[in-house]
Amino acid sequence: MAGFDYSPKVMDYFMNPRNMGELEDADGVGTVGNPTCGDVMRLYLKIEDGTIVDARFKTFGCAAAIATSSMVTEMVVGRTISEALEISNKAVAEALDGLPPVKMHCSVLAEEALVAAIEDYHERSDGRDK
Amino acid sequence: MAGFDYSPKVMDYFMNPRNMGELEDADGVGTVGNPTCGDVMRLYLKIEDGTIVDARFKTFGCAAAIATSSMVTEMVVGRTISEALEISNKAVAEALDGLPPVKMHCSVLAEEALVAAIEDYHERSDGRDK
Amino acid sequence: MSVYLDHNATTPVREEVLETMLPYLRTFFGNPSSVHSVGRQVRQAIEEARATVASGLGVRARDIYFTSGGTEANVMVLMGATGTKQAEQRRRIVISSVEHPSVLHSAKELEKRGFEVISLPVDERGVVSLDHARQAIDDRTLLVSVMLANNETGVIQPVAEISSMARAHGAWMHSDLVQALGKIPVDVKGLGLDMATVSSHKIYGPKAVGAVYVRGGIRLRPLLYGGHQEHRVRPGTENPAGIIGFARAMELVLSDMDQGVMDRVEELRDMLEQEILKRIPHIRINGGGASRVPNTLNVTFGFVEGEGLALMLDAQAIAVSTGSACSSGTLEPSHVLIAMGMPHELAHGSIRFSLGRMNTSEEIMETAQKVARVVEQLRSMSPLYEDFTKSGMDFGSYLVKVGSDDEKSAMEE
Amino acid sequence: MSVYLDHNATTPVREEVLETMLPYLRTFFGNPSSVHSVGRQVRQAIEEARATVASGLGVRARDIYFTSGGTEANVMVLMGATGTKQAEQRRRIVISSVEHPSVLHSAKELEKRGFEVISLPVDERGVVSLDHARQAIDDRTLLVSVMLANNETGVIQPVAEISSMARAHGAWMHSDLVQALGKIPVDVKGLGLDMATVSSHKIYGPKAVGAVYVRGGIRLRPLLYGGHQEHRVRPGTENPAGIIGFARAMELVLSDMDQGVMDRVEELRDMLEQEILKRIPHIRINGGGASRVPNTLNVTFGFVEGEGLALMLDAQAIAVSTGSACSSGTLEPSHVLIAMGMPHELAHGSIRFSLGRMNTSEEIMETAQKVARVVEQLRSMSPLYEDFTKSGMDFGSYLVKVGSDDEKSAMEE
Ligand SMILES: Cc1ncc(COP(=O)(O)O)c(C=O)c1O
Ligand SMILES: Cc1ncc(COP(=O)(O)O)c(C=O)c1O
Repeated sequence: MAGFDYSPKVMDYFMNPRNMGELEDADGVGTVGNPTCGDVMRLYLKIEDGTIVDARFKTFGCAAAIATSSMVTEMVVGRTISEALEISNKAVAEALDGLPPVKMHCSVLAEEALVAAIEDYHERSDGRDK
Repeated sequence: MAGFDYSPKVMDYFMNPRNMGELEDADGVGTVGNPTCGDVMRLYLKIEDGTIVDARFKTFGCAAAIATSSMVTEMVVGRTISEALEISNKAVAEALDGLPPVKMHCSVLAEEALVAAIEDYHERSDGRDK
Repeated sequence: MSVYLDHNATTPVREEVLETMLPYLRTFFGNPSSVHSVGRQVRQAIEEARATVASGLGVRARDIYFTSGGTEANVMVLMGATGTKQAEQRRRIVISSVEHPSVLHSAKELEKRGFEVISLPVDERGVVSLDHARQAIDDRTLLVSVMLANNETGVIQPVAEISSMARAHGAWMHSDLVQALGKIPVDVKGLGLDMATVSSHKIYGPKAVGAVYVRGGIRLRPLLYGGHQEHRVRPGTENPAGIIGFARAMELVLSDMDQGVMDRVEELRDMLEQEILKRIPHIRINGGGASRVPNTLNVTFGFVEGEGLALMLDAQAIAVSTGSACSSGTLEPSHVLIAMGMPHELAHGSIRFSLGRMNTSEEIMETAQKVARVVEQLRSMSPLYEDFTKSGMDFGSYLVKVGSDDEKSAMEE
Repeated sequence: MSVYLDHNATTPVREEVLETMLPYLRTFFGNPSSVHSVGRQVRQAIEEARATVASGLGVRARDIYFTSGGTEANVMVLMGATGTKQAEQRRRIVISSVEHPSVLHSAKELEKRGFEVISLPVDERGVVSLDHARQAIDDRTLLVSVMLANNETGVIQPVAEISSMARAHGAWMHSDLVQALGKIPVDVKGLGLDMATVSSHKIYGPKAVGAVYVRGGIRLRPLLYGGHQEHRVRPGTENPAGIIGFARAMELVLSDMDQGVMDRVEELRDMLEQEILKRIPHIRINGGGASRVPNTLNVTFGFVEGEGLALMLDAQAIAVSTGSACSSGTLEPSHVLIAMGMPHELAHGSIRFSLGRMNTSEEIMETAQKVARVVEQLRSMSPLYEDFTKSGMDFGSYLVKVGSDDEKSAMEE
């Protein structure tokens, strides 16, 4: 770590993470990453009529991992599922005023967590439809 | 040079050389060394009844070269020729409280200059005898 | 002011040390190689510093060469030894798996250049295996390099024992003393060392100065070429202020140790360990079962990641490290903890507390409280902790499970 | 106080420079690699220093790597370039015969390791021969290294011309800028350099700090292995105070130059030259026919030996050098003067006067007087002078005679 410096915004989202915690009645939950690599992100989504109305996260990982997952929860609320799926890892990183190169994989992980949670939502609703 | 330090005695004999100069009526003169190597010593001896009664030197060379040649002029005066020939380069170096290792060759040169001057004396007297 | 608990990364320069340095930054500025007295007086001060450093290590002044730090000293030994005549016959280098990166990465480079490198494993306490050493060190061995104290865990290695194995086979023995110096007595002769490394900025001296001891008779191939400085073993214009400060720091740190400063530091370290154990569940003290230098405490906090923990503590004015500062800049977990058999997940959650002479018991109590609070906060964020609490497992069985997960994922690679 | 005329050996640290260093020896002591803010603030200061040094040289900050000095920087370039992929095809290194020992001796080592080294001759003014350069630099050439200003004579080399030859053949061009920086404008891009060396203690900064510029895209094999510092190109805990002082010194020396400080120094140097020529017969100004940096005057005094002269002057509080300080400790006469075709006898009698920003015209007059007196005194001791005066020769014919003697003795060897 270090050898780089986080932007003030990364530090803010790390120190004061928005939307941290569990969503008991989540409609979709996605967990990605590997504790062996030092990062695990779990994203909880509440979805109504195809729109994300609430989001929470839990993350085991470095400051960048915590900040990106927090940021992604902020970015998705109010969007439709298809809009949410358009959020790229770069957009997450940019919303945090950038990430150090060695930490860009955290934003990838955040994007993946979002996709996984949405997939989980689809699976569950498929299950319910059947 | 440097990387070593001269003893105070070397510095004294360098800064205030004893017996510096020419002996106009020398009985033996020896010049040794090579300007290419940075050291040339010339020793002038006045010899009476087989005893050295006066000595002078001129030296082109470093502080150690000047100090050793000055020291050798002091050491020989009052000695017989055979006594003088017993003065070793080590004795000259010791009389100066030692020389840095890289400068020991100066004391060798001083010994050689003495031998050369005595040889010159012998040659001259041989010539006179003939 | 923050509570500084990262003395293994670096120490502040003591005021007494700085005072000896300043004249060599102001008045005595000559080049020590110069023929004139402006330079000669600096040369003399360097030679006095050399004598001081040598006597602190119990060796001869002429066997001490000043370097730009511990890294350069270690690399000089490894690269230098392999450039000698002896290296034509002896192609094996033996190191430990918990060496500083300057030794590890030099060895890796030597492997590329055709040497056989054997890296001795450590047990779960972090102690180098003597059995493995006995097997590895043979008549083809050129150099054995085992550190005296590890920078991350503080664990002290059986250097004297390994050194006699090296001697029995005619191999050279080197030890990186950087983290031992000033913390425990260091006796170069008693340890049977042919070469040794020390660094100034770990003992309250200035940064970017160190020294290597090379026993007379060994002629390493130099790393640098140039002027005649340091007998051509280490050319380049010297760092007089740095060297003089280093020597003074060495004198002071050794006299401090005589006066019991390290005993007090040890009490504080033990207090920190107890307070953390008391307050925080699901943790492990790394190297706790071995003898350690008195100032170092390395703790794994289950379910949290080290960088986040260190940064949260930093925001609360507690400075600690997640491992060796030098291997930071990477995403790899500590090679030292991995070598001790710790699963990657847990290695990621480790923090090194390294105390110094100025720490107080108030600071220690404050640290323990803040660590407990921050660990709790991060665990509340951790999906791993959520899963653990829901599973109803105890931490012991969790460790076993994580360990076997780790082996599986290693096998998949 | 003595008259210090040895600024090419080293310079005093400016008070303004020391002031920027002190906080990094006192307050901001963290390890720049640490994750906490005690370390991060030091990291930031180092990065600012890097930007300053880079902008002083007109290059990008990320192409600057800090080193332990000019020697290490030069060795990094020579050893590093020969550890690259390019070096598998290109086996020739071209240097000049008047390079600093750190380049010369690295090249000698590379010759042992199987590279072909071509050392370009200089003419009697000390200027590298462009004809020889043209012949030497070919498509098998890996690296060309020619200094911008020579440390002993101050002679400025045609680096831009040689650099375009290197470029035409796809060879890398390096220049040792150590003695040029702060004395003449240095434009790394304009000179077409791929790599360059600078050193802090020659520009009123602290000793044992330097930097190497390596154009982005070139990946030298490192000399040191260890942590991730300086992007692994130069591992080892950094020297923050040194680096920050170096950057400040660079700013100041460049702004001094803009403000005409070097013009004043040049006037003093020319005055010293004139006063010496006026007072002392049988001398030669070395490099006088070439363009020189404004502060350097190298004089051969016939019939006297340099060390004695320098020590006598030292006793009278005049500090000068007999050549490069770094090659002292040897009994060899200056390789630079020998390369210029000077007979050994005369090379032994050469003195370098190198002026600095604080010298005054009073000091210069005092120096000229004392030099005249001491030369006279040493000539009165010199058997060579005795022979010369008795011979009735003039100095011109003497030089010719000594020159042919020298060739003869060289042939006898
Ligand atoms: C055990 C050990 N060896 C070597 C070093 C390297 O020393 P330096 O920081 O002076 O390069 C360190 C410090 O990082 C260390 O802890
Ligand atoms: C031309 C030149 N290059 C390189 C160096 C070496 O620099 P440093 O003294 O910082 O090792 C010097 C100084 O001695 C020099 O004059």
